This record gives sequence, C-alpha cells and structure tokens, in this order.
Amino acid sequence: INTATKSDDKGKKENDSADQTIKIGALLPATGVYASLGENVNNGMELYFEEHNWEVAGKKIEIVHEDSEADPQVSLRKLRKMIEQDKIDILTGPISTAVAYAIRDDVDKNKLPFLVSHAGGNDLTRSKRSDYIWRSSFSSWQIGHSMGQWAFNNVGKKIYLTAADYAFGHEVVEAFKEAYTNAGGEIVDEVYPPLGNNDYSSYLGKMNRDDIDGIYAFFAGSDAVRFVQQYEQYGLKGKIPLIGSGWLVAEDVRPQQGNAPEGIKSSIFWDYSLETEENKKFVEAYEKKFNKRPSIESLEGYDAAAIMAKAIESLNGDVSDPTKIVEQISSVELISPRGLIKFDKDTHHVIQDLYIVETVVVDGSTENKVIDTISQVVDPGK
Amino acid sequence: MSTLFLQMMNALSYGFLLFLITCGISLVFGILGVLNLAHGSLYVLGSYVGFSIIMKSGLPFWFALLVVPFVIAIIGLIIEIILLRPTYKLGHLSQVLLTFGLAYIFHDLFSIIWGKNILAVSPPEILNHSVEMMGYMIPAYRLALIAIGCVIAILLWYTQEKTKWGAVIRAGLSDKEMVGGLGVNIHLVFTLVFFFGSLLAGLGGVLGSPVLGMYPGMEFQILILSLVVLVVGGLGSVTGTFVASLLVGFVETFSRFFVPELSLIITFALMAVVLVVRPQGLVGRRI
Amino acid sequence: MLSLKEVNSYYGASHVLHGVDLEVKKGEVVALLGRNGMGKTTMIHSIIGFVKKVQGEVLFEGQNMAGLQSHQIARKGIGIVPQGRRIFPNLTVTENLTVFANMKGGEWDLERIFTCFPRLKEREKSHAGNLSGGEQSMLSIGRALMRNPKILLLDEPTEGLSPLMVGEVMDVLLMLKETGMSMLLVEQNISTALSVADDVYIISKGKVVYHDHPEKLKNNMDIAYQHLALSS
Amino acid sequence: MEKEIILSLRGLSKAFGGLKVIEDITLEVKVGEKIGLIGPNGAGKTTLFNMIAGDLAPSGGTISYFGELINSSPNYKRTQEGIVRTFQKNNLMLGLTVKENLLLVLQRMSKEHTQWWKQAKKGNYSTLFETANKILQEWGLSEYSESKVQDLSYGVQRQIEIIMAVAGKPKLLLLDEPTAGMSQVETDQIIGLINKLPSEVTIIMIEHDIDVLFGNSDRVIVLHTGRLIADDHPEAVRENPEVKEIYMGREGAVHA
Amino acid sequence: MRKKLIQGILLFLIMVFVPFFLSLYYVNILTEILILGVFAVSLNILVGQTGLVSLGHAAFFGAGAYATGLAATNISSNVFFTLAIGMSLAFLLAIVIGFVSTKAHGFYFLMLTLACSQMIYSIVYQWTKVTGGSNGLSGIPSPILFGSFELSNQVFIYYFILVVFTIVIFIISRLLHSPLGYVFIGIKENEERMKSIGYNTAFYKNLSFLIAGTLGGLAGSLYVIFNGFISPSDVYWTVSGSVLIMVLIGGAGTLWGPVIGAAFIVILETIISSYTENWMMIIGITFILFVIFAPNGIAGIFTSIQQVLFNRNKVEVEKSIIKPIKQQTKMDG
Ligand SMILES: Nc1ncnc2c1ncn2[C@@H]1O[C@H](COP(=O)(O)OP(=O)(O)OP(=O)(O)O)[C@@H](O)[C@H]1O
Ligand SMILES: Nc1ncnc2c1ncn2[C@@H]1O[C@H](COP(=O)(O)OP(=O)(O)OP(=O)(O)O)[C@@H](O)[C@H]1O
Ligand SMILES: [Mg+2]
Ligand SMILES: [Mg+2]
Repeated sequence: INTATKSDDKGKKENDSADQTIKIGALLPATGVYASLGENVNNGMELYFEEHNWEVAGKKIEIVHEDSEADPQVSLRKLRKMIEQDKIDILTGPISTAVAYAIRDDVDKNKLPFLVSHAGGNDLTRSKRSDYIWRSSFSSWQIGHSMGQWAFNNVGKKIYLTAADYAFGHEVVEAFKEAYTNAGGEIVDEVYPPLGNNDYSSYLGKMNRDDIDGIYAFFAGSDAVRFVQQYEQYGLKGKIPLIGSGWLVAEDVRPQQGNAPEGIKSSIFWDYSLETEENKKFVEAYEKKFNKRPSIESLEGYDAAAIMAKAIESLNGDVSDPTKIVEQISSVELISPRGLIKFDKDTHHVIQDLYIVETVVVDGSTENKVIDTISQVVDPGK
Repeated sequence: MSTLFLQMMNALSYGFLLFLITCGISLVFGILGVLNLAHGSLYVLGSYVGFSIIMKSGLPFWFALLVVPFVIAIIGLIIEIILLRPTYKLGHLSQVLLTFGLAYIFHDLFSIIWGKNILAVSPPEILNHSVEMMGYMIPAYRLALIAIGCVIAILLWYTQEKTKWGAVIRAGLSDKEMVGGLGVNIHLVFTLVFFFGSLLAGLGGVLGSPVLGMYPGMEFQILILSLVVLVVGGLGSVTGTFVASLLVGFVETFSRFFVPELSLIITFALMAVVLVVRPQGLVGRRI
Repeated sequence: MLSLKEVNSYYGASHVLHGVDLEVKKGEVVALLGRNGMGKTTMIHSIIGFVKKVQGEVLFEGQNMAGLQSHQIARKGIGIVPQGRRIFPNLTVTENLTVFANMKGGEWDLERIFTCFPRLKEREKSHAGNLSGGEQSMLSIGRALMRNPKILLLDEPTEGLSPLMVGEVMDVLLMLKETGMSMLLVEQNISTALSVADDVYIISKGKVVYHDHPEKLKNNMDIAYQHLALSS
Repeated sequence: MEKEIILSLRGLSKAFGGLKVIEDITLEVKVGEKIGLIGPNGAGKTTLFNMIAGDLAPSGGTISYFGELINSSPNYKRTQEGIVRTFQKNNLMLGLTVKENLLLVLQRMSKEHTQWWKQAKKGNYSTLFETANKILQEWGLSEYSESKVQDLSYGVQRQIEIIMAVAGKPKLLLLDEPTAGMSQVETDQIIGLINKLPSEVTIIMIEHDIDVLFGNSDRVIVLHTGRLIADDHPEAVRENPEVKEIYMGREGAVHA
Repeated sequence: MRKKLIQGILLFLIMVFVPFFLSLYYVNILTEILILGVFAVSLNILVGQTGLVSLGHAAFFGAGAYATGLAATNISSNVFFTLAIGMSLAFLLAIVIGFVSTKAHGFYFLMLTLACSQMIYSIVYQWTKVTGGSNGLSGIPSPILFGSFELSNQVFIYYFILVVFTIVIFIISRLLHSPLGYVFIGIKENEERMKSIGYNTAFYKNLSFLIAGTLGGLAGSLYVIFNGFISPSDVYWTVSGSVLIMVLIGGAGTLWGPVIGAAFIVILETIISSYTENWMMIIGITFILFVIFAPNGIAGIFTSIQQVLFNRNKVEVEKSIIKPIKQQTKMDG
C-alpha cells in the first residue's frame, strides 16, 4: 500500500512539470454566513489574473474553486480533493481561522504551499507555523494592537471593551488591551455578546455610562450593522466615542448602517479612500469589472494573487518544488494598493502599514477617511 | 433603578420582536401541526422582498408592509398545495426532510437574487428616530413594534379562542378523516391556515428587517429561535407563544445585562428547564 | 334514497367488498349484520368516502357519489356515527357538538342533545378524551345528530352503552325514524337491531349473503345464527 | 380452606380536579374469583381499573395485592407481578403484526427481552414463536397472524386486545368490556376461552352485555357515581330494584 | 442468516481491497463515509427503532471527539485509550441527557435534545482554554496502535476504521433483530401499551439513548483519529440535522439505510459542490424528490425493487419487522 501511494506522489510531480497550467486552489466559503467574504476574495483574485490574461511566466493560471462552507470538516474533505484529484500547486483561502487550523496538518504533510489570504488567528503564524504556510492578510494581533497607543493618545484614558464572543474577537481585543494598558490606559470593563447576536440593547445599556472616554468594539458583518445602528438608536452616539477594528465600518457594511457610523474611528490595513496610485488603479479596475466597490477582502484576494504571481514568475513558472515556491513567496515585496508589503521570514506573516480611519458623512452617505498611519507593523510571532 | 427601567423596555421590545417573528410558526406548527423548517426562509424572503420594494424601488415602508405578506402568503399557498399535502399522511419526518430541502433551495435563491452581502432596511421616516424616556433613548421603531405586536396578538387570540376555526384545526389534528366525514373540507382549512401562517412570516419579515437585517444563512437562526420560543410557550396556542416571547425577551435581556457570559446558553437552558418542569411547555395543551 | 350497486371496495391491493348491492329507502331503517371483519365498516366507509378505492355506484338521492370527497358527501346530508366513536379528544364536549353542527332546517340543537343525554350536559366543559367509553358513544351520536342529516350511518352506536342507555338510544332512533329519517345501522346485538329495523342484510366476506324482512328473523333466530356462523 | 385474598381496596377514591369519580371504595377479592363489574356509563368502572393497574394514581385510599401495598408501584411492575388489564379503547402496536404484538408479551415473560446478542427467531425464541402460533390458533386468529394490526377490523382488534392480556399469564385479569364490538359468534368463542383459563386466575370483568356478565360471574359488583352500591351473587344483583332502576332500564329484561 | 453473513464477509473483503484500486482521495471519502455511517447508524437506534427523534446527536459526536482529542494531546495517543475516553465521556453525557430528555415526548423530546446539545456547543465554544473555542482543537497527534506503531498513513487509518465500523455494524445487526430490538420497536409503536405489557419503558428508552449516545461518541472519536482536529461547528445543531437527514434519506429503521444515507449525502455534497456554487439548491431538490417518490428512503427503494424482482413474501416479513418511515412518532406531543 505504501508503495502505491508513493508512486502516486511521483505521478503528481511528473504530471505537473509536463503540464502547462498552474493550478491554484481557492478554498473559500460560497455558502453560509461568510459567503460574501469568499466571493469578494475571489473577485479580487480574478481581477488580478484577468489583468494578466490568466498567464504568468508563460503558463496558464487556473483557479480551482471549492466551497469550504466555512466548515472545517468540509474544508478538509475539499482540501484532500484538491490535492488528490485536482493536483493543485498552490492553495489560498480560507476566511475562517478554524478552517485554517483544521487543514494545517494536511497542508504541512503534503508540502502544499498555502498563502493565507484571509484568516486572522494569531497562532497560524505562531505556534502552528508551518514551512508551507504564509499569510498575506493580517493577524488579529495586528488589528487590535495597532490601535492601543493611538487610542490612549487620541481618545482617552478609560475605555470599555466589547467584542463578539469568538476567538477572533477575543484575540483582537486582547491585543488592543495589551497595547492600550501598556500605554497607560485603563480598561473599565469588557463584555462579549455572542456571535450573531441580534439585540445589543442590553449590552449598550451596560456601556452607557459617564465614566468612560470611549468604547472599543470588534464586530463584523451583520453584528457590525446591528451594533452600530443600535449604538446610535440607543443614544450613545455623540455621547461616547466608538472606536474599533475596520470591520465595524467596512465597505460592505456601511451602506446598511445609514449614517449611524459617522465619527467612528477604526484601524485597518487598507481603505477604499487610500490616495495612492496603486489603490486608485485597483479601485477603478474593480469597479469597472464588478460594478461595485471593492471590499477589504477583494483587496486581500487581489494581493494574494499578486504575491503568487510574483513567486511563480521568479521561478519561471516551474512550480514542481513546493519548497522553492514558499521560498519565493517569502521574498516577495511589493507596493500593493494597501501600501508596501513584505513577509517576515521568521513568522511567515505579512509586514504592512495600518491605518486609522474615521467615518464621515459626505453628500448624505458615509465615507471613510484615513487620518493616521502606523507604519510597517510586525507581528511578534509569539 | 432607571437602568432597570431601560432594560425593561428593551426586554419588552425584544419580546415583541420575537413574537412578531414567531407568531407565524406558532400558527403553522403549533396549531396546524405542520413542522415547516422552511418557515425561517419565508420570513427571510419577506425581508428580502421588502428590501427590494423599500430600498431598491424606493416605495414607502407601509406599502411593503401591505404587499409583502400577501406575496409570501401566496408562495406559502403554492408550497402547501403542491408539496406539503402529500406529506400529511406520511408524517412529520417526511415534512422535516421536505421542508429542509425547501430551505436549502431558498438559501441559494436568496444569494442568486439578492447576493451574499448583508442587507438592511431603514425604518419608515416617521419612526426613524429615538424617543427619550426617563433619560434614555429608545428607538421609536421598537415602540411601534410593541404596538403592532399587541394588535396581532389580540387578533390571533380572538380568532383562535372565539371562532370555531381553532377547534376545527384541533379536531383535524387528531382525526383528519373524521373531520371530512362531518362535512368540513379539512384540506381547505389547512391550506388557509398555512396561508395565514405564511402571511405572518412575511409580515414578521418586513417588520423585523429594520432591526435584524438579512444575510445568508439567517433563516436557520430565525428558525431555531422561533422553535425555541414556540416550545417554551407550548404547542397549540398563540397565547403560549406570546407569553414565551415575552419571557424569552426578558430572560435574554436581563441575562445579557447581569451575566453576559451566559447569554449564549441562556435561551436553551431556559427551554430545557421549562420542558423538564412542564413537558408540554408553559401554556401548551396536551395535543 | 341510498343505494349501492355492485360496489367493490379495496384497501390498497386487498379486495374487501365484492359486488355489494344494498338499498335504504326514505324513512327506513336498514340493519346490517355480520361477524367481525366481514366488511360492515368498509361498507359504511365506502359510502361516506373514507375508502379511497371504490368501484360501482353509490347513489344518494339518485346521484352517484363514488369519487366525491368525504366532506362533499357529508354535506349532501349524510351523518355518521363511526365505529370506535372517534370523537375529538382534545375538544370539549360542547365543541365536539357545535363545531360541526349544521343548524339549517334541523331540529337538533345543543339543548335537545343535552336533554337526550344528560350525562353530556354534566360534562359539557370536559375534554372529550376524558369521558368514559359510554359517554363518548353518546357524544358521537350527538355529534352526528347535530348535523341534522337526511340519513344516518350508524356503526355499532350502542357499543359500550349500559342497557339503560341502549334503551334510550333505541328510543331516539325510533323517534327519528318516525320523523322520516333513514338509517343504515350496523349492530352486533341482533335483537336490538331487529327491534328497529325494517330491512336486514347479513354480509359475509364482503358479500351479501342474506336479505329479508326482520320479522322472518325475529321468528326464527336460528336463520340469523346460521348465516352469521356460516362465514367461519 | 379459606382462599387467599388477592386484591384489597380500602377507602379508595379518585377525583379529577373537583370531580369525584371514585369515592371511598372498599373491596376484597379472593384468588380465583370471577367478578362482574357493572354500572351506568361514567360510573367510574374504567377509572377503578386504571387505579388497580397503576395507570392512574389514587387520590386517597390504598390498594393491596396479596397483602402488599402497591399504591406507588408503577404499572409495568404490577403487570410483571400478574395484574394484567385490557383496554376499553383498543391500545395496540398498530404498525406491527398480530404475531409481533403477541411476541412482545411472550418475550417479556420469558425474561429474554434484555438480550441484544440473541437473535429473535433462534434458540429459545423459536419456542416463543411456537407459543404465539399456538395461542393464535386456539383463539381462531391464525389467518391474521402476519397482518398488521392497523389493517384489521375493529372487532378483530378487540380480540387481540384480550389475547394480549391473557397471554401475559395474569393472576389478576382485568377485562374492560371484552366483548364490546364483537359479534355474537365471536363473543361466545372468546368467553368460552376465558372460561378455560386456569381456575386460580382471578378475573374482574366490566361488561355491558348482561347475558355474558351474569352467566360468567360468581359475584357482581355495582358501581354508581363512584360508589359501590351492590356486591352480591348475580341473581341477587339482578333482582336488586335499585340496580334495575339505574342500570338495566325498562328494557333490561328484553335483553336478558 | 448464513447468506447474510457470507454477503457481509464478501463486502468486507471488497472494502479491504479498495485502497489498491482507488486513489487516496477516494479512500479518504470512504473513511469519512464509514465514520458518518457509524454516526448515522447510532442515531438510527433512536429514530428508526425507538421512535425518539433527536436533534441533538451532535452532542455525543462532539463529546467523543473532544475527549479523544484532549486525551491524545495531553495524555496518550494510543487509539484504544483515546477511543475508550471518548466513548466514556459520551456515555456519561448520554446518561445525563437521556435522563432529562426521555421524559418528554415527540417534538418536545426533539427540542430538549436540541437544547442539551446546544448547551454542550456553548460550553465547547466558550471554554476556550480547554477546547480552543471557535478555532477548534487542532494539531492532535497521530494515533498510536501498538507500542510506537503510528497510524500516520491515511490508508492505515482507513483499515482501522473499517474494522471498527464492521464491529459496529455487526453489533447493530444483532441488536436490530434481537428481543431487545423488538422492545425498542414496540416503544416506537405504542409506549403506553408497552408499559401495560410490563416493560419499564423509561428504562428501555434510556438504554436506547445510552447505546446511541455512546456509539455517537465513538463516531466522534474516529473522526478525530481520522482528521486530527475537531471544531465547535461539528457540535452545532446543523450536524445533528444533517445526520438525521442521512438516516431519513437512507431509510430509518433499517440496518444499511443510514450508512447508505451517509454515503449518499457525502458523495452528493462533495461532487455537486465542486461543480456549482448553488449545490444547496440541488441537494434541496433531491430531498424533496425523495419525500415525494421514495418516502421510505433509499433502503425503501431497494426493498421495492426486490419485491418486484423476486418473490415478494420473503421480503415482506423482513419489512414488517423493520418499519421504515411511516412514523408513529407523535411529534405533536
Ligand atoms: N385499513 C385497512 N387496510 C387493509 N385491510 C383492511 C383495512 N381495514 C379493514 N381491512 C380488512 O377489511 C376486512 C373488512 O373489515 P371491516 O372493518 O369492514 O369489518 P367489519 O365487518 O366492520 O368488522 P367488525 O365487526 O370487526 O367491525 C377485514 O378483513 C379487514 O382485515
Ligand atoms: N382524566 C379524566 N379527567 C376528567 N374526568 C375524567 C377522567 N377520566 C374519567 N373521567 C370522568 O370520570 C367518570 C368515570 O369515568 P370511567 O371511564 O371510569 O367510567 P366507566 O364507568 O368506565 O363508564 P363506561 O361504562 O361508559 O365506560 C366519567 O364521567 C368521566 O368523564
Ligand atoms: Mg366494523
Ligand atoms: Mg369504561
């Protein structure tokens, strides 16, 4: 049996070098709560490869899509399919951190280069680090930590913490807490509503107190919509400043929030409004192709595609050796729409700028505006 | 003291929101005995159609409130006549499978038609502000929900208790054939009740959308939430669902306030406790 | 008024009634006798439309009812007291009586039922499922009467009734007969059946094996026993 | 020798809410007695059975079985100890065949039922099959043995109801209107078989068919509005004017 | 019976040779089917035999999986040890949940099991220190069979799981036709009457719940052995829902139905979702077609085909013992 599988392995390699297409596996959710994130990452990748005629270093690029359903069990099944059936050369995805952790061992065992284009779990580039896993998006730590000092300087000395009760929320808030208290701030209290909570009124009631200078919130998706709306409806807006991660006021949730997010300040590694050449070009192309604004996940997809393309290029299209692929990925350095990005070779994690963004009302609807930059944030890796 | 008052108001408004979401399934499952797992989907469909009317076509909220329930009710009607009827003689497990299949189909239809993004609906202009009560701001829309909830509760209670419809349906549940033998077209009755159940789902969908919004997969959360409220109240009576909605509203709101760590577990714990103490729910009739 | 011509009834693949002919004239009480499992209930159910597969003609006031749904059949003026009572256990006694009532042109109303069966009056607010067996039988009869039918199908209406109540029910039936109501009565107690019947049928294994005037049988019960026992 | 007392009720009563259904019944039954229980509809006969069999908890009073208080013993335990009842309203495993219904009774008594590794059809179990076949044959129901109960006519289901109880080898058999819904031919047959049960089997039978009842009881008990109003030899009860008045009615004689 | 045994052995041998013909990918899918097959078979004891429709079976899967995962990470990764730990926790949980929920009937039972399993879910979800919270428990070491013989290869794991699966199926096939199995069916048909016949139905319902729960835990343990991770989404009620659907689609109350159902769902989902994003719609339509055209599940289709092809009497006896969907489960309480 052993020999059978081994020869199978060899077959794979031979096939690939003969083949003229490079297969990229995209393990992204197409159904369920995270479906829109998956769709946006996909769009970003497609935009990039379309701009390059789906060709890199003379080889055709093919994306193999599999619906992860944001479910680790399903994802693992799909991953195995992509490895065995589709014989993908590089993997990207997967949105959900739980999925990333679940497939980590199989990826590692199979020596499959895996460029994480969205999944924040700190451990992925810490205790669960693998030679074959590199992350181009962000870590929870980067998001939370970046705002600590800033909040102490610009918001106040006493802050109330709140986050959706799941690992991502906790990690972000922990990082913020660390930075903020180190800076000298005091966390007055914290509360963790469950993920997918539909009524924040009682939590807001707890936060509605006079002895705090602000609220730091981590919510995303429908939670962000509801939280920010109810923050306004229950009269906290204008009374207690709200800060948080960029997902609180992300491109794809703001339209649903009305004018409620006005004045929220958040930290994030890209914003629609960034005034760089690269970003303007990206935004324009994206809007032309998809007829809607890019979201941060679109950018993540776009960047991931760019990084993979760069790596393949420097290998002249020879993707037969996975160690070489990851080596090349690790050396990619580029000016992306989000600014300069490169990899930290120790942690396998991206080094990037973080922006402090304020939400303002322009012509009756909200826009984000970059008000500060924290440059080249490096995840500590432990 | 006044924070308690605020939480009371929150609990009340949340409770009524729950009632608006659950009254449809209370009618269809609690009273008609049809376990419709696609009920959450009908609710979400109501929200989405309402979204198209209000946010896309720019028509007034009230117009959507009037039209959408009927659209959903007609869709419910078609589902009942074509798909559900044959399952009545097969039993509940077949209904589980069938309506779960429907929910799957709806899930994909939603993302094909309305995309995968989160959507929200703005409340009607006149309610799009907050009212100050005892120094606290309370959204006017929530207060309006309390009023509408009361009206619907009374209407439902009246039809169930004071007309013979409730009795005919209960009779049909225990012996459909015999009801036919006594000259009542029980199929028609079932279809009508399903129609009204779907109507209420649509109504709940429109009314709930400014608060809850909609996103892929929401239907399953709504479904579970509704089922929990339904069993806490007990199957078979709108009164039970009403009581349970308020109870769940209060327990959830106050537990969030006092012991936020437990909020994920609290509804289910409440349900478990109620069922262990009273195996047929708070107000449930033994069917 | 009601006549069955060459009726064949099936449950799925099993053929239960084999070419049955039967007639109930206006104002007549027809008794249907037979051992257990011979097809009496099937016959009643074929008339009211509970049996799905019925071939042949079931004529009511000259109109063929085969193929109609049971609620349509019932609305033509056919009342039924089914076997096993089949009252609605989760409805109260009053609900059982009133919900399906048809007051148009009828003489039976709640009050009258309660005078006939005072026991029901005492239990009017109870759930019918809590009634005793005999009380349920009364309720089932009352429920059928409340529909003020033109013809009554009675499938062992006296089952579980005390002798006193059997007498009362028989009185009611006799009185109904006097007012011109037609009835098809299935009964196990032959003498009770014969005390009201104008015509008697005995069926065995889904076929009519005997049809005559009750007097014939009254004078000679052995005939009845013979025909009844024959089937074994 | 005086026969042992199998069942003794002391001050037994039952109320549903405010409705007193059984009031202060005291009664002793000796082993092997055949007792007829009559009373107008709603007198409380079935309720009394429910309490003896453990399907209903009494509101007051005691029930003793062979001198032992069984008030709090659950119904299945009483059945295991020999108190077996039939139901006035058919209560069977409708989706199973007649034989399977019967086998469930037989295997319970054979104590084999907790064995999951044995195959029902093999070993000892085949003797159960034979017993089942024998019983069905004896009761003239062989032709139905493989039919699902739900496909049978009402009267046949009533017969199975009785077989299920008799097959349980009762010491105290509670028959609730056994012959209701049965034709006369079947009634004769069933009663004949019940009479063939071993003489030490105690039987209490509720029956509205007074021919059957008076013909087969050593003692008749009359219940009226939850109270015991007569307890005597059949002939004495039959002549009792109060019983005539409340139970038999004018026509009582006609049926006799 | 003997014929069945020979058929079973043949099937087992075919399964043994599968890895020689199929690629690792298919072997993996097959392993997953076997695991979910065990899971579905265990639920079938409740749903198909005892008539207790549970929507909380994932709790046991989760209990088995987490216990196995934690034991393997922290104590020893010997398979037998971790399996035993997983099953023991599931067993204990089944005692508690069974005690609470078997008191309720029909739909209330369903909702009570749902409530209990959602509480387990919350615990798993929020007890981050132990369970890893929403990120799950990953990096669980490969199981060790004997001494230092690691089941590192997917094919070895397949064989191990195949053996366990075979044992479970054997046990269940005995149970299904055993006197105890009949008692369960009797309870499904008419619990009240079973009491009157002299069965302590509360005990038997708990027993059935225990067997089902423990085997459900076994499935969870196998899952961890196979995948090396477990996350809260595997304890969520949707998992209970999908295993219930496997049982229904396959044919409740039959031996192979649930396994076939598991295979059907896994294969359908895997294949279709690779071709279209809208796979849920196709699966949904399949469910509906099943209800309309094959209300007795796939096993029911087989029986009908057999009936048409062969002498029908033989099958009929079988069928009447194992009653498929026509539910007596009074969900209206
Ligand atoms: N639902 C059914 N499916 C299949 N066969 C049935 C069904 N109902 C009745 N039968 C069969 O039809 C035959 C006639 O039954 P029916 O109920 O008409 O008898 P009956 O004369 O009313 O008997 P009883 O005196 O016992 O009520 C019986 O052999 C019975 O087994
Ligand atoms: N669960 C209950 N709740 C309320 N009342 C009940 C309940 N069970 C029985 N009763 C009432 O108690 C009385 C006695 O009922 P029971 O069934 O014992 O009568 P019975 O003597 O068996 O009559 P029958 O000869 O008609 O069967 C009836 O009037 C009935 O309505
Ligand atoms: Mg009959
Ligand atoms: Mg009685």
